[in-house]
Amino acid sequence: MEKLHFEYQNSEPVEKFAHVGAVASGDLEILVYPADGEKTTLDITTGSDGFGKVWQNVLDRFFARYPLNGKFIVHDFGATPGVVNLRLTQAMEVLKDEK
Amino acid sequence: MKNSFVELNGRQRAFALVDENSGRELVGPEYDMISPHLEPQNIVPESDDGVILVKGKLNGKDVVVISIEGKFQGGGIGEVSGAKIVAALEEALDDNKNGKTIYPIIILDTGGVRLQEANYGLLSISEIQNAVIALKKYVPVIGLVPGRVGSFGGMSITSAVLSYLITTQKARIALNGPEVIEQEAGVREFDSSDKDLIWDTLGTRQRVKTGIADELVEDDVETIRTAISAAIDQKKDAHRTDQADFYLTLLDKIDFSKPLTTDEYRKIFSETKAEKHEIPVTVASDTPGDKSRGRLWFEKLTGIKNAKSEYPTVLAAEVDGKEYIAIVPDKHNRFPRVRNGEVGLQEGFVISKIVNKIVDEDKDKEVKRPIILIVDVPSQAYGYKEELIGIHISLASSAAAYAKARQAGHPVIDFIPGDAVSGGFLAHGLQSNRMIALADKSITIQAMSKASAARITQRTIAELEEATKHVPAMAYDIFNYEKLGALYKLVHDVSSWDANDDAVKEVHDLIDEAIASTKDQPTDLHFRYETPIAMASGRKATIKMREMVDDQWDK
Amino acid sequence: MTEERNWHTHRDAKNARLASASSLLNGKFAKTEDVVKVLNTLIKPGDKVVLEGDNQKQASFLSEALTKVDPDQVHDLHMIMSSISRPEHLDIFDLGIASKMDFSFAGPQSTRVSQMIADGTMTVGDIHTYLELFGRLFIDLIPNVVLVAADKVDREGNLYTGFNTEETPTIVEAAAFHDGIVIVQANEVVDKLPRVDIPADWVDVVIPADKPYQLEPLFTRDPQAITELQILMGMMAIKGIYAKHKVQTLNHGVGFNTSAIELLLPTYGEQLGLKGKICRNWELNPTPTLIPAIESGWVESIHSFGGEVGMEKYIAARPDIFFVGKDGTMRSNRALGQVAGQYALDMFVGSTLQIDQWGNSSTVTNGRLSGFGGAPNMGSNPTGRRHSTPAWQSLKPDDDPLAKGQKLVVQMVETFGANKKPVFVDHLDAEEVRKEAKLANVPIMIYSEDTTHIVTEEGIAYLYKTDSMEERKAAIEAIAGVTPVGLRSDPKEVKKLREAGIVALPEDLGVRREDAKRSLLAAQTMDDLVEWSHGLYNPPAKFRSWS
Amino acid sequence: MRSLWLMPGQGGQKARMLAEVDPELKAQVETWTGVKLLDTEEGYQDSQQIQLSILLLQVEQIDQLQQLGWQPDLVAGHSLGVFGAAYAAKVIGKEDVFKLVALRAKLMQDSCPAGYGMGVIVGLSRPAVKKLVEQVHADDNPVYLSNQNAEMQNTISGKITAIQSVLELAKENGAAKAKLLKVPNPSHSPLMAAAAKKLQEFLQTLTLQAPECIYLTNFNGHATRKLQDVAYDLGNNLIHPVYWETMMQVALEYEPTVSCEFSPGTAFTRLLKAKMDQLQTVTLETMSIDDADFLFNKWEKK
Repeated sequence: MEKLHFEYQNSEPVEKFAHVGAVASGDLEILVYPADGEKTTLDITTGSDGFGKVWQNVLDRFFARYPLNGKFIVHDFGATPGVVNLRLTQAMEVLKDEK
Repeated sequence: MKNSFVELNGRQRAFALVDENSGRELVGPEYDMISPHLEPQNIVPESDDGVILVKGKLNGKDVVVISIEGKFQGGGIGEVSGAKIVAALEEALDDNKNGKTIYPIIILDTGGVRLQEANYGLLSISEIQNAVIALKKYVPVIGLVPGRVGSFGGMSITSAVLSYLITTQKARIALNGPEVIEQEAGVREFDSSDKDLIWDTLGTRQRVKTGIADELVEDDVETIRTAISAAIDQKKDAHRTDQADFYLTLLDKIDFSKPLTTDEYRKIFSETKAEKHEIPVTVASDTPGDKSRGRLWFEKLTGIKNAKSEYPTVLAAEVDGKEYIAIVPDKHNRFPRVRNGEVGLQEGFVISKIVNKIVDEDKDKEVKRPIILIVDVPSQAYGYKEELIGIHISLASSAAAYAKARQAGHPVIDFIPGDAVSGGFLAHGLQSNRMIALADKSITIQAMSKASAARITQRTIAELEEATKHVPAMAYDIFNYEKLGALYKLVHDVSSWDANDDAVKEVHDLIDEAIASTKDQPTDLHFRYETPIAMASGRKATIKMREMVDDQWDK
Repeated sequence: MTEERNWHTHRDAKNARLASASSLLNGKFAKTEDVVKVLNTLIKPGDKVVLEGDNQKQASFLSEALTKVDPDQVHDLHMIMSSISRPEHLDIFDLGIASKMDFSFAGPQSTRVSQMIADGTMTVGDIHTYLELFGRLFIDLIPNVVLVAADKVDREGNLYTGFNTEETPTIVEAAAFHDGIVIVQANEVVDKLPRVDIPADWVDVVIPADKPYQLEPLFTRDPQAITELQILMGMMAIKGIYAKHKVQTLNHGVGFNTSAIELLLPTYGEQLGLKGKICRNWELNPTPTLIPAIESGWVESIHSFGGEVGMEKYIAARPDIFFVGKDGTMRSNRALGQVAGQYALDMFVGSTLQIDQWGNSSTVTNGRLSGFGGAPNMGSNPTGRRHSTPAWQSLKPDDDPLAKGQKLVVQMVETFGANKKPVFVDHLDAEEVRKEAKLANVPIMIYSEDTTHIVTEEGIAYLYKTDSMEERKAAIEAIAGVTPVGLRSDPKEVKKLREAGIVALPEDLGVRREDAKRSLLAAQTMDDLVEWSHGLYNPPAKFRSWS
Repeated sequence: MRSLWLMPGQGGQKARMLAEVDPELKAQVETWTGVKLLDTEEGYQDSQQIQLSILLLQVEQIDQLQQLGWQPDLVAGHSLGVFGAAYAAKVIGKEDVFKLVALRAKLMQDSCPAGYGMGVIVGLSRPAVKKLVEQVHADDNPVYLSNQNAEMQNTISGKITAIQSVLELAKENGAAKAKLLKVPNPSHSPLMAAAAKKLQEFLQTLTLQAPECIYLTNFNGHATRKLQDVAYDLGNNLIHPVYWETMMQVALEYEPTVSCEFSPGTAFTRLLKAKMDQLQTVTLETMSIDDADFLFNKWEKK
């Protein structure tokens, strides 16, 4: 298990809570709250060690396309980058639906 | 086209059961109430700890759906998830007591105790069973075992105390999983790679034919809703833990030294008619029984020398107005899997008869007889026939009997001079309202042997032992167990194998003190949350969860 | 005046060989226990031998016997096999019985094939597509001996190959009409055949087999294993490709991605109102996951390369859809199926293990020389085709009066495969493999120029719309996730590509990722498929679900 | 039933693992090799103790299964495991195999210059690791790509300083794990050439038989029935990588239905099962010989 923390400067504020996914094998859950301060923060607990760089890449790519400014908590149970991206974009959809 | 229920995750399942737009989740993921015990063991937590509570309506009736997420840690019950279930059931109990009818529905998709929080899991499961039994006086408590994981371990014991059990053919129900039986009793007892054998034995198609589940329905959301609704409307109750005579009759017919196929068992089951069994009291004899800490203390506390019983593994006698009950080894028992003192098929049913009789006799008395459990149970019995017949019903029968006795006002007191492990402890010990234990290094108190726990959690024994150092709930000794706050007393100057006169007197005094402490106190299990240790550290997460469920229950 | 040339040396040689085996033969029939002797006698060193190893059906009795012939008598055979499927197909090289191989597919034996080529145990003629290999049986790889498998044979030697006919008639024809020897293993000898698939006249020797030929259910995919990512990709493909191009005629490769699509047609496809508008005529093995679409009325016809274990009864009951003989069993035919697959279809959809930065794809990875079978036939644009279907026409550039349409060739992949290995790579492993195995060509399965679309979990790249290799690369990068290729993607460039319709993300297609749930599949388990088939589909034992 | 027997190498040894081994056989091994087998934690700090004890465990299990009539169709040993594999395939006799391994262990100990060892890299492909090794390797700072344990798990062997440089690079290039192993030798690399040469000389003095089943070689991951290949593997696997991943791919192409992993450990079974879930598996680390016999009988009937 490894804990990772990332920060971003993003433009689109998150206005309510969203939750997607489950902590199942090969899957993850994402909790998104409105940002605490200026910055977008991500606190990730992952069961697969050594993938910090991959997380960074996935997040860079996601926020370049969807610059959500919020507070993210992620519990990851060995998801592939594809599944991580699926859950992130699903969270984005849930947030946009509710607007 | 069918709309599969099994495919849904725990949260979707909970919402699928309630009428559209009627559901409200309690203590949802936004509260991020993770288990405090997983991260220290390098395990990723989940924001709902694998249990989802949804209040809503089912065909217009108020229900609370408790859904266990089988995909998170195999649906294992830990401190937070367990407390969430108990809190919801107790809120429902209060509502029903106050005339507000609400029907609890439990979706079981669970491996039982979460091994990473083993002792919390055991405590929680006993508390769940207690609440279910109390609730059944008011409303049916319907269980649903939809499958993929199925229902295993301590939660299968819970399944047997529920009013009515609905299932699909995608589920299995058993006390011990095949891997655990293979680990404990060898591959020749139960080959965990033989899927045909496993599904023929534990699959629900077999289980509904042999009294372990009540109704097999198609895996379809609407079908399942209809079945649950009908069970509620018709107040269905299988009375699964009131079948001791039936099972004792059935067990009399089976030769435990011979093979038994699933077909043969179905036949025996269908042909069996309950015959009344009397359980004679334990008496003194000339020949000593097989040594154990449990037997030693039973004989010393009751004064019965070389105690002998018709059912050799269950010793029970009334002395000075107190009923003492112990489970002991019997090297030549006709059930090979209980010869070391394990709790098996017969033990639970026999105890349930003894306890129910006491409750019945004292029904109209002001002061109820105290029941003293002498706890020295190395585990439940691990065996193929045990699972085929449904050992969990036996364990549930004794657990239910103890719970009913306590709820009826009998002081139920544990004295723990020996091991207190897993299903054995749930059946004989965990329904007590006070626990007294000896501070002896020889005592093992856990949910599973290290070898099995390592296999199931896919860790090495060394990794497992490392984890036990940091997490009291994982530990195997009584000193760490004390840190959970559940004990009434840990006795430091008496050792397990030395029942000298002073020690016996001290224990007698402590038991009397414990009995006195129950006077005018609630008959539930809340004592465990209210000890100084529990409040300061041992059950902090439990208490927090209970507060949150209470806050959010009525809104 | 020179002596007149003998124009029938082949026939003479064949007759001589058969004569030398006459003591082992009773008419055309040899005894089961004499099989090794028969092969020892009829096969000569250096022969070109076709051993029937198909995709599914294996002449396993004959291949096992071939390992037992005497290498002093029978050696240096030149084997021609569409599929190297069984260990003994390679054991004969270890034993010195064979030395050269022409083949199409070696998936189940690809590691040993690589090793044998590297250490010289095997020399390779070529790694063919199916159609090349079948074609060359009639051009320059004309067999001396063919070893094939039949279900039933009658007393005269007529063969019934039924459901699993596959390429047996093609192989037999190449030998029978050019004086090769046709040796058949038969599961069963009967008085009367259900129908004649191959006439006795083409057959020289029949040997009853000790057990039925090996048959693998290669095209069965358990719906239980389909993931949400595959469902999302399927939704995108249906909306962004199938519907957009009005695809009528198609082939699906083997894989969970296409199984997901098959199971989404009756649900998601139905919601989109596409029934009757797409996916009507198929060239496809009878995959069980298509049952719900067939039962829901999506499918008009299916022609099949081969059979599929467990589908026999279902197909027999659906002669409107499948190619079924009067006897009630399907007739498959790989050669004709491949012709149809290459030439008669609007679209091929497949999957791969690697795609390079330019869009070439391959399933050959380090140490495993698998070959490709039929994918290169179906996954290539037959440039001679002049067709008027809407799908074909929709790929025609507007600015050229002489322009022609194109076949849709779609690759569907997740950006990361098993073991979290990137699927998008700068260079295919196949480039390295070419060097190691000293092959003439890099073993590319589908070339970039033929690939019109790539679908990943991120979106669709419409490669046919790109004007330059730079643009093509940028389109691939845009959907290649965080693979080394994808990381080069420039967000501004992605925006432009999306505006130009060269790249589409789910939101551009109106696909909600939240809807990508397993409950959207028309069947979620093998049992569901059985139910859809009204109990006619009988899944093979290894797909039995206990729940 | 087609069975694949797997013999693990060093790594899984633990104190008291010989507790149930036939004392007579153990005494005999001690006589043959002149090494007293301690079977303690301290004992297992010593390479000879480890190698002989693991071999002893495997040989006893092989004898027991073969006495019950079970024979392998394929054998595969990992590093030290090749000796058990060759014994199971009846290539080498009991006394000889122990003497050979005693010598191997001693040669490895003697050739053990300080500052050399092995490292493991998880999460990079073999070609990717190869590139990193090539970047670092120098005559005075040698490092080699060694064992291929799984597709994305490879070891490197050489001078510790060089290994550490490669491990650093690996982490920078996205390896999930890159760490030094507790191995005192640069095993499975050309740095072991001197030891291999002496081992080879000793092998020349032994009488060996062609294998009675298919033997998977460490040094190139091929399947063989030829004595010369097996003999080469026994003498020289120290200087070559163990191509375990390739060995397992090849083994699976022979379509085994049953695998049996000998003690110590169960790791290879897990890797194999992940590749082919239809495989029936036995692990003697967790099952008795009677259990194995029961399962083999059951599976053979099917």
